[in-house]
Amino acid sequence: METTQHKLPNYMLIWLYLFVLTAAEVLFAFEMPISQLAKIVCLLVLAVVKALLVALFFMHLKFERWRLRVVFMIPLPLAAILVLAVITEKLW
Amino acid sequence: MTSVAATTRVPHAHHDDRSFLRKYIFSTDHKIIGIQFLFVSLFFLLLGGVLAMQMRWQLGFPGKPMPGGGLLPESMAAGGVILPEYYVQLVSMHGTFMVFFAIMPLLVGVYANFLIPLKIGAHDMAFPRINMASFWAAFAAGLLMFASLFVPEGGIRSGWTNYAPLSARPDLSGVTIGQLLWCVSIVVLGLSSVMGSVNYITTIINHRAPGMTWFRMPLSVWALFITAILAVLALPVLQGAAILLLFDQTIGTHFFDPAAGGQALLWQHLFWFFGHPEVYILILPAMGMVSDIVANGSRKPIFGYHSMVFAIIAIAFLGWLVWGHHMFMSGMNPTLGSSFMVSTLVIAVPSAVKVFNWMGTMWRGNLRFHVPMLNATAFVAMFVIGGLSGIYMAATPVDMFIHDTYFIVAHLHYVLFGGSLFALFAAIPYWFPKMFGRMMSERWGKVHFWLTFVFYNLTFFPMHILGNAGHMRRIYDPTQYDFLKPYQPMNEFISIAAFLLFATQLIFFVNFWYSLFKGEKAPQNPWEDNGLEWSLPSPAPHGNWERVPTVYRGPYEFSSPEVSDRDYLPQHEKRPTDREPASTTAPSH
Amino acid sequence: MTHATATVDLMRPPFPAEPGSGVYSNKLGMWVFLASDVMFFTALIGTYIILRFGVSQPWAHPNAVLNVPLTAFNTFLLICSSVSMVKAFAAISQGDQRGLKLWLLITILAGASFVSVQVVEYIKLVGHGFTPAGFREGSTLAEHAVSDPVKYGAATAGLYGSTFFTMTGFHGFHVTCGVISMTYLYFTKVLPGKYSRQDYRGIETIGLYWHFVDLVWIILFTIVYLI
Amino acid sequence: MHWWLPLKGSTFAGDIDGLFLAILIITGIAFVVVEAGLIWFVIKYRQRPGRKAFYTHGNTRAEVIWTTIPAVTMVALGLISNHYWVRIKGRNSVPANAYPIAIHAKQFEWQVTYPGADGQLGTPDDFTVRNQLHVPVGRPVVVHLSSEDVIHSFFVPVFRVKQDAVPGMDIKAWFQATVPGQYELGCAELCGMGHYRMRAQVFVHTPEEYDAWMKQAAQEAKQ
Ligand code: HEA
Ligand code: HEA
Ligand code: CUA
Ligand SMILES: [Cu+2]
Repeated sequence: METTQHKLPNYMLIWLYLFVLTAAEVLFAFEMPISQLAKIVCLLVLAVVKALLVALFFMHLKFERWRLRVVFMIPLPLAAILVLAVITEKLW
Repeated sequence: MTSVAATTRVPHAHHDDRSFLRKYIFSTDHKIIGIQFLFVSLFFLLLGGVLAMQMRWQLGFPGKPMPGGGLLPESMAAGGVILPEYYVQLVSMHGTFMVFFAIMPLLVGVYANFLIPLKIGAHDMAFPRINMASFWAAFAAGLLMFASLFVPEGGIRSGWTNYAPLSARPDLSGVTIGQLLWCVSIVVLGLSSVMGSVNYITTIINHRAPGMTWFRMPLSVWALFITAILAVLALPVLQGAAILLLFDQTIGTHFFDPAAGGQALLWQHLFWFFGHPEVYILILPAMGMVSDIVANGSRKPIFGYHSMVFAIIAIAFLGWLVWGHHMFMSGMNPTLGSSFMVSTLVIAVPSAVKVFNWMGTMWRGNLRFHVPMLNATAFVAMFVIGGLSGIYMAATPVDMFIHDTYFIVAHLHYVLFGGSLFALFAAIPYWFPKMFGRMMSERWGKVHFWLTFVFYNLTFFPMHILGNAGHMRRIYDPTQYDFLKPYQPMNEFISIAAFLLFATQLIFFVNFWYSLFKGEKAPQNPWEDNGLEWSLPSPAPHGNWERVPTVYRGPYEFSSPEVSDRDYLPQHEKRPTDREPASTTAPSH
Repeated sequence: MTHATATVDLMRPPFPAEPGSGVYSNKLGMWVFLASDVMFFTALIGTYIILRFGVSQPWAHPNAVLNVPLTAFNTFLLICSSVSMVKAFAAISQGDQRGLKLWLLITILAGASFVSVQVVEYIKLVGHGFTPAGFREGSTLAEHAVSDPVKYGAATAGLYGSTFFTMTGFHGFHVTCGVISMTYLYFTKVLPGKYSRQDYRGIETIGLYWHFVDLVWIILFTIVYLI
Repeated sequence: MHWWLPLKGSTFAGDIDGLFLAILIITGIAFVVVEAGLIWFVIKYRQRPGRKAFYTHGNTRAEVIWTTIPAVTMVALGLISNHYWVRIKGRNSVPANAYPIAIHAKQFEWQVTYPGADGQLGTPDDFTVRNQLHVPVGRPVVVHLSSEDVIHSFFVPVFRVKQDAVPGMDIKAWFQATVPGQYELGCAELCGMGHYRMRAQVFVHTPEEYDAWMKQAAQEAKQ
């Protein structure tokens, strides 16, 4: 196993992405002249992208077996069900 | 190659030279931890029963001084007569102790710990020290909850469900410290449960003996596995909710306080999002162990093993989608109510699969009615009643009438006592020999079973009728209502039956303690069962196996035509036709 | 994709694998715990979303009450600590003890700084009058809120304080736990050189926790400080 | 002491009791099948020397049958129940001509506000009575439930109506009484130590009686 640095993902590059995305978010939140809703959607998308970068590369989910990915994925629909169901409360 | 790695993990399997403290108190041995859980949770079961007796006295004989009530302080029982505030506390603490500190630790704490490694062929849990921490956290939580009975104002007074804003407002409920202790205790208990469940899940995935494939696992292990998944995902939600409730009382947050913009129903959503999976945490392990015992008692393979597994999974999964059925009348969006109704009704389907498969197992069997089998049969019979009464409540229009009446109380005792507790009355004597090396008395076990079965039904069945009359739950004095006055004789009847039921439990108590010290010495395999645990001496030694056995078949090969001299075929017994399993050790490279 | 295959090998290092899943127990256990922690944060974040969605009055503009640039810097710090953590992991997976020591130390320091900045932030906020119960009577914030109830979300300040402090507080608690465990590992395992190219399970496991805490913060920062 | 549901005092009562009966029949069949089967097996297959159990791992056909039958029954039951549910509690279920009454619950009493002569809430002729709910027979009534402090639950067994009163929420529940008489209203949600005595009287009047009572009560309330 004479693997060297380049066989691992380029962590510094991921770091750069994260940095840029965070900066973009902050600028976006305060400087962008768009509607509140559009802003929220964009910010959430950015946040999810960042979270995915961390999960996939830093936590190596991209390289793991499926059975391990499933462990992390099981709670997500449950969380969504809880929040969505309770929110519909307000919509009636 | 496989077992080498496995055996080297516990080098001193049978040379047990640990000090007393290491061996029995700060033990990391899964069996000792299971036994520790057993003693502590039986204590809380008894305590829950004592609280129930006081409730029953008040309900049957409102306004009459309770025998021994004079011993209670005036703030609880004035002149021996239970006060309303004490009654409400009794109900709440009875539910809390029974659910969180008796049944849950009995099923999960005791049997997940004791059975998982023994049944899958592991030396211990994956993380023995975390396992020990899990017990001590549960113990601390129990102490905190117990302590709340003795602080000024006593324990909680808002039901085991702690509906906010009542629970969040000491000025309205009349309890301060007790409520804080409840929250803290539940957070600690959640921690214990998560630590335990992480352990169970990892152990089952990673530490199965060679040949122990997923579909050769006993149903008890399957059920405990799925239960652990439920616990690991549900308890953190309760912890979160309890923390919010704690903050509402202490640091002035307003989560559940409508006066400041909070939402009263939010608590209910969080609680029941945990709460319904919780009730399946309280039944699935029972179902699993009953499956093992019914197959053993019937001397037949379990009927439809695979569908039993899928039914467990289906119940667990659907359990996440039904929490709103506790809130039909809460003012929740009625359209949401409709979807919760349908998902709730659908749970009857996997439950039906389980019930009919148990019956299929007994069909054309050769039934041996040892005490565990008697109780397991009663489990099936009683769980069905509780499950069927669930259907009435799932139908929203009917629930409009019976919600928060004794119909619910009847339902919950049929599933929790008729279900979970009967399963425990089956499991405790069944695995007693493997825990303590002695048998519990069969004769007294039978006496206990029959009396319990009769008094239990006399206590809880009439509650359905009270519910149909509109008798509200959690009321201190039913005779306040004119329409309930005619039912007072029935309340009295229930109370007397309940006292007899409690008295009957003393038989179990004595049998348990007596057998612990004086019981007949247990043979290695008293029930002629196939599970791996019976390949060990009774009691099972520290470290379990010197060398982990290899598994050649499923756990329910009773009356197999392969053997003629006896009607069981252990999982680890190699027959001439059996081949060595392909290595289950994942090659690391 | 040879690139990925080689990486996969690195992700499954040659420690004594457990029978079963092929994922060693510490790592599997940590993942299960993280799944559980997701549900814990679901309770807290879900509560925030539900309450905020439920109010009819305006919610405070985050940058009116909070110090967003400071927290943006803090976010950056936490992301850096995640990178240094993964560098520590990369180092030891190649047997580089010095790299491990260096990067882990950086991680610990960055984590500790994050907590310290958060403590300072809390102190300042409370000083301005922002508390878990809302705007403190007579404080600067309360006065502002009277003059500009929309910008300062005067009517919803109670919920804002409740949710803000609970969510960020519990995140901070997680970070603190992470820092403590890493420090413990640093002195008991890393400095004595107990990890090696053959076995660096502890580092990978604590790393997972640390990245998860970072991940949660990424979400929290967006929904609490920016929206 | 009745062994069955109480008097049917509202238009829902028939539907709900009918549904209850339907479920009783469905679950009754399931109950008999299971319990009788168990008893039969217990007797017939109890251990006898020299007998060996029938070795089988299951039977797919049987399993399909006992999965399908409950599944179909449950879906049907869900659809039927939902039909009634929508009529009773659905978003648009309150009849347009329903007579409004406001009930404010607090530890431990019911404050019932009547619309007065003009039949409308929120006007000066409204008046409030403690722990007495008077309704006219044969006319839909909608109660606007609110709560002062904690959650209470408005429960009139003879009407088969139950609805929580939640602080911070404004919840409507409606019913139409069918039998004149005097009944009881209880609190069905644990609301503190006085929960057990948070009761009120319900009077169902004929229209004439109701008007007469209304005049008199409005008078008394003014004084
Ligand atoms: C072990 C615990 C346990 C279990 C397993 C269940 C199982 C079920 N429960 Fe129960 N429940 C509780 C514990 C449990 N419950 C508790 C503690 C409460 C009260 C909480 C409180 O408020 O304090 C409660 C309350 C409760 C309510 C709320 C009532 C109210 O407050 O108004 C509802 C409503 O739908 C409900 C429904 C069900 C249903 C449909 C099932 C189903 O899973 C049952 C499925 C089983 C069967 C149906 C029987 C077997 C099937 C057959 C024999 C097949 C044939 C059947 C048909 C064709 C119908 N339960
Ligand atoms: C598993 C759970 C469980 C169990 C076993 C019981 C057991 C009993 N329960 Fe209870 N009950 C609940 C769970 C349980 N209950 C819950 C969740 C509620 C709702 C609370 C709420 O509304 O908030 C409730 C509510 C409740 C009420 C409603 C009160 C009200 O609404 O006002 C009543 C009333 O009669 C009651 C009675 C009883 C009785 C008479 C018993 C009897 O069966 C008790 C008999 C005695 C025992 C079972 C103890 C036996 C002890 C041993 C066997 C130990 C031996 C020890 C050693 C060997 C060391 N219970
Ligand atoms: Cu009001 Cu109970
Ligand atoms: Cu439920």
